[in-house]
Amino acid sequence: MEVFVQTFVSGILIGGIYGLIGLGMTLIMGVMKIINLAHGQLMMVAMYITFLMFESLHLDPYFSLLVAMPALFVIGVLLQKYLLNPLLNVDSILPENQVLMTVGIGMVLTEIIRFIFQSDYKSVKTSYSSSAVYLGGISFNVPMIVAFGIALGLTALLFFFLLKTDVGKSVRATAQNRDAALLMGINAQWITVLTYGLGSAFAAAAGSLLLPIFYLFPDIGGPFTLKAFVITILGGMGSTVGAIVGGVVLGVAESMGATYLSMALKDAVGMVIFLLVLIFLPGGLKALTKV
Amino acid sequence: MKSINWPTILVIAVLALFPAVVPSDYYRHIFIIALMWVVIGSAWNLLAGYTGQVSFGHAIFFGTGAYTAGLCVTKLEISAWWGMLLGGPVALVVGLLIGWICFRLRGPYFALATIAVGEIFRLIATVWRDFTEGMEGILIIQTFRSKIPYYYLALFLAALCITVIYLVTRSKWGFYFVAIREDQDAAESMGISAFRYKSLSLMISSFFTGLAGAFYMNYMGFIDPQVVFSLHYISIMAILVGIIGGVGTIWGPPVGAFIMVLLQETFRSSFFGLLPKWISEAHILVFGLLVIFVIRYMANGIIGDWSKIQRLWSKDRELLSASGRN
Amino acid sequence: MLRVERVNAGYGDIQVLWDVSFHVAEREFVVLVGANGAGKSTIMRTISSMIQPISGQIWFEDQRLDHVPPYRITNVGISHVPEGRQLFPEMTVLENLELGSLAPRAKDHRKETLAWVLELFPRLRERQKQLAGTLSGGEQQMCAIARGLMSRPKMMLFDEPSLGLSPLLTQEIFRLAMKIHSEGVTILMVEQNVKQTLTICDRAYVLENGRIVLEGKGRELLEDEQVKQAFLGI
Amino acid sequence: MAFFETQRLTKAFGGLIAVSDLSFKVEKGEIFGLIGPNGSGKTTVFNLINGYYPITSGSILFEGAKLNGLPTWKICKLGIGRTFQIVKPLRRMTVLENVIASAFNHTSHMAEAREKALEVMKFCELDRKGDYPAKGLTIGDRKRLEIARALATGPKLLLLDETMAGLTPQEQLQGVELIRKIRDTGITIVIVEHIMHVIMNICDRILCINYGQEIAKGTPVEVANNKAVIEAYLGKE
Repeated sequence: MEVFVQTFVSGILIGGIYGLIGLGMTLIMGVMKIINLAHGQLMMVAMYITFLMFESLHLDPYFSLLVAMPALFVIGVLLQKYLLNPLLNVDSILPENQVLMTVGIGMVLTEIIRFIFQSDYKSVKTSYSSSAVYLGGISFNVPMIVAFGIALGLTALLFFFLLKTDVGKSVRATAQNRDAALLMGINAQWITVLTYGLGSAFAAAAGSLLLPIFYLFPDIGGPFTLKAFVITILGGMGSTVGAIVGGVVLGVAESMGATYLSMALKDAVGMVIFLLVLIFLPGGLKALTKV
Repeated sequence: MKSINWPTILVIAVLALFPAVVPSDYYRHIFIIALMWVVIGSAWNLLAGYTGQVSFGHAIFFGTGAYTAGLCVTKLEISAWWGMLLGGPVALVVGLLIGWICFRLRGPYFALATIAVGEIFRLIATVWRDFTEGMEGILIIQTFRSKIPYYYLALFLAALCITVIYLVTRSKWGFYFVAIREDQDAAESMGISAFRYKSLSLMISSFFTGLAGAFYMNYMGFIDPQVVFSLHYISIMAILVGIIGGVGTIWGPPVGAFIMVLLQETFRSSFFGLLPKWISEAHILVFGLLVIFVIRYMANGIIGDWSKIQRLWSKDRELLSASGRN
Repeated sequence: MLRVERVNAGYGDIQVLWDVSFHVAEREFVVLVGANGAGKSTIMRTISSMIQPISGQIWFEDQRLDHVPPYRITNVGISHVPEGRQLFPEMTVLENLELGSLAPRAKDHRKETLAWVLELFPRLRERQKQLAGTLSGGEQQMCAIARGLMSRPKMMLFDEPSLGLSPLLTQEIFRLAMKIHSEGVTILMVEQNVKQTLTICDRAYVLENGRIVLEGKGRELLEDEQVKQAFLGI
Repeated sequence: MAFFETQRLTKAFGGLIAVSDLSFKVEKGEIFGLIGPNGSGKTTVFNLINGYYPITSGSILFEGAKLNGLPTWKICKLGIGRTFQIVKPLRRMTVLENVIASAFNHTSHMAEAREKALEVMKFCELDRKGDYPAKGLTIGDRKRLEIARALATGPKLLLLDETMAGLTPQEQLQGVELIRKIRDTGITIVIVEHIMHVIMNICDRILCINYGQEIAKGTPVEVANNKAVIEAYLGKE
């Protein structure tokens, strides 16, 4: 029983960070109707920025959020503006060419990082990296708790933005009905640019938060891109609340898989759930709660 | 095939004579790999370019074919060459099953599902040690020392694959595939069962990809799940070969395959040793940049946008008004 | 106030409008009638810049509208209530209305406008917190009109506001349109409900195959044989 | 047994009832008009007949066989062809290729399909445009292509959805002629149309619906003089 609770708790904690990755992806999917196959790679870039800040300035990874998020926001904005948006006017045989473009972007990001930092594993050792607090026999890893807390805070901020500000409402409006949004005086093109920037910044936040827990290497992006859309499909595409639920579900599922199946099959658990949801529940887990 | 197609004959002649003219095993190896990619790229293109179903999971079929050949040795204790007979059909059956699951989904959702299935295959092949030997992979002893038999086998496979796909695209099936790609609803109302014909397209596609996988096992003598079931080295490479050459064309993927493999080799060898060593690390970077460039400026690939490229060379636009559809 | 001059427009490689010219004076109520596919909605979409005309000019007051990006149109003072309502289904009625007042010239007056609009549409006041997608057809149309009003337009474009509504609701919608008109808003409306709209409008244009074939006072057109023929084929 | 029949056909999208309790019969060889104001549910009826939407309740019978639940392509194979109001040309195929793809409905031989396609294209006066890519056609030719493609599947019943919308008067006349010609080959036609002088001219019988319900049925003259129809079209005063 104790093992179960322990597994469950660490699943939830990591799920909170996964939720951030999912939120970024959901925003992009909702507004642009594409899957962003560079999502994990953007996160990876943020991790390297955080790593660099730590190595050169000894900046704590959690403070590096303040650098990594804006940096990735800018990168995202540029990518959307100069590489993704222009494709809207291109007539190509495969309608998925924006998605294929994100594949190319992901490759380039990974390789540039490999060029600069080489393929070696890196990690950030902070004073609290392996410290834990105990509560009734269950251990809580400190960096995970801090990360979970920051993730919650950022999520709350995002919700405030989306629900209470005009720009945030415009983002939602554009996702729901692009034409009508234009008629309301919303510059939909600009909203897509902003959204990709925001989505990247959220991926960046997740990256910085994960750094004290994970090893870092250039190819870490790919698996996280997969996780990102597992989360979004689980949560029902374009649903922000769903992304958080999806993140937590994936976190718990992985953690359970690692404990009760094997470490190596941990990723397959996510994939299998993902496939089942994709096929049998096209609306995501959200469809279960809808009457 | 009424008129004699001189360029095609020329290409076949050059490729047939190549090992005789170029005595280097190194170059023969590069060409063998390129020919193998001709098969995979063309097979992917039948499903994606002609039928409109973008697969991110062709490694499933490649890996299945490769492991079929490998398991012939480790489990059945027969020659891996039996894999050349079994690899295609086994991959085809796998394709049928995957189609049955994934064709309920359209467009990007289909693409997503294929990534997921691909990853599941890779993980299973990694974890199920008793059956696949896991990460250690399967090692066999190659039959031939010389590259020449492999070369001609690869050339034969590439020619077979292109011919079959050429014939398919000019038959009822081909028309149905393109109709589904252009508008699935219209196709259904024309009496076309989208599900059935997508499955047929996937079956042909997975058959040839599996064949290529079986060839790879025989030629390389070693496989492991991280390579043959790889999302990046196989599935995405297949996509790159297709889109760089040009989807929905017969000659796009072959051209794409040679460009990709030659480019890869050029960089990997630091321009054959002419440039500093660090260049060799840039080959995937160059792929990525190339993809971005092609999607941005040549949405239909090198063959699909051939007329556009020609126009850049000669300003004589009027001569080239007819677009290069083949 | 609005002048459309020799506009040719269409979608992609298909031309829908041929040399369309008409005008709407300030405080006028003008109706465009015509069969399905005649190009009525295309005119509306061209005015609100959702489509760029192939040639021709559109003037609003002293400003050229063609080639102004669509998201600037509300700020000019034109509000387009599109065909099929086009609400934001997963947002509340209130949020839908707020999004109507994003343009800088409307933003500062959001509170007052909202009060005014909710007074005009008491039904929406009751449903403020409800998601727009869950409203009935009539309520959705009201919400769309109310959202259009939130930008404090000088001119409103109504595209088939009676689409799919029962006769009773249709009458309600027309009554509202007249009320809005009486508050000083210029109106250009596309409608299939010919009799009713021709009775309430000042002037009307008849559109056939993307060309304007007839123009006149509403009442006069109502008696016109050509109009009857266009709609009933007798 | 009627050639084609719907019995108490009903379709609900969520709470919205788009087609309600609609019953009508079409006799072999006639041109049957389905009219009604915008948004009255005509296209939905077509989408129900050719299996694009599942039926909520009621049934559809074609030559005595129930169509309920069959997939679209099977309904086409049974002999019901349709055109779309928003035309769906297979854009990157030529006109000829479009029609050939359709003509494969009853044959697997290239030569036969090609012959059938050429014949249909000649019938629809598209024969000189065979090599044009479908995406470059004018609206008039697109509508013709839509009809040619439906005809090439060899239908017994043809559903035409607003094939005249957006055409010039000249093109409309040609369209009317084409529809008559199709009927003369023995194909039964159900047509949805907004342009009244067209529908009044060519239909044998007309069904007028509004809010998905029948409001009048009869010959063109009867329907045109029906008070409910005039009200539905012109509104009440």
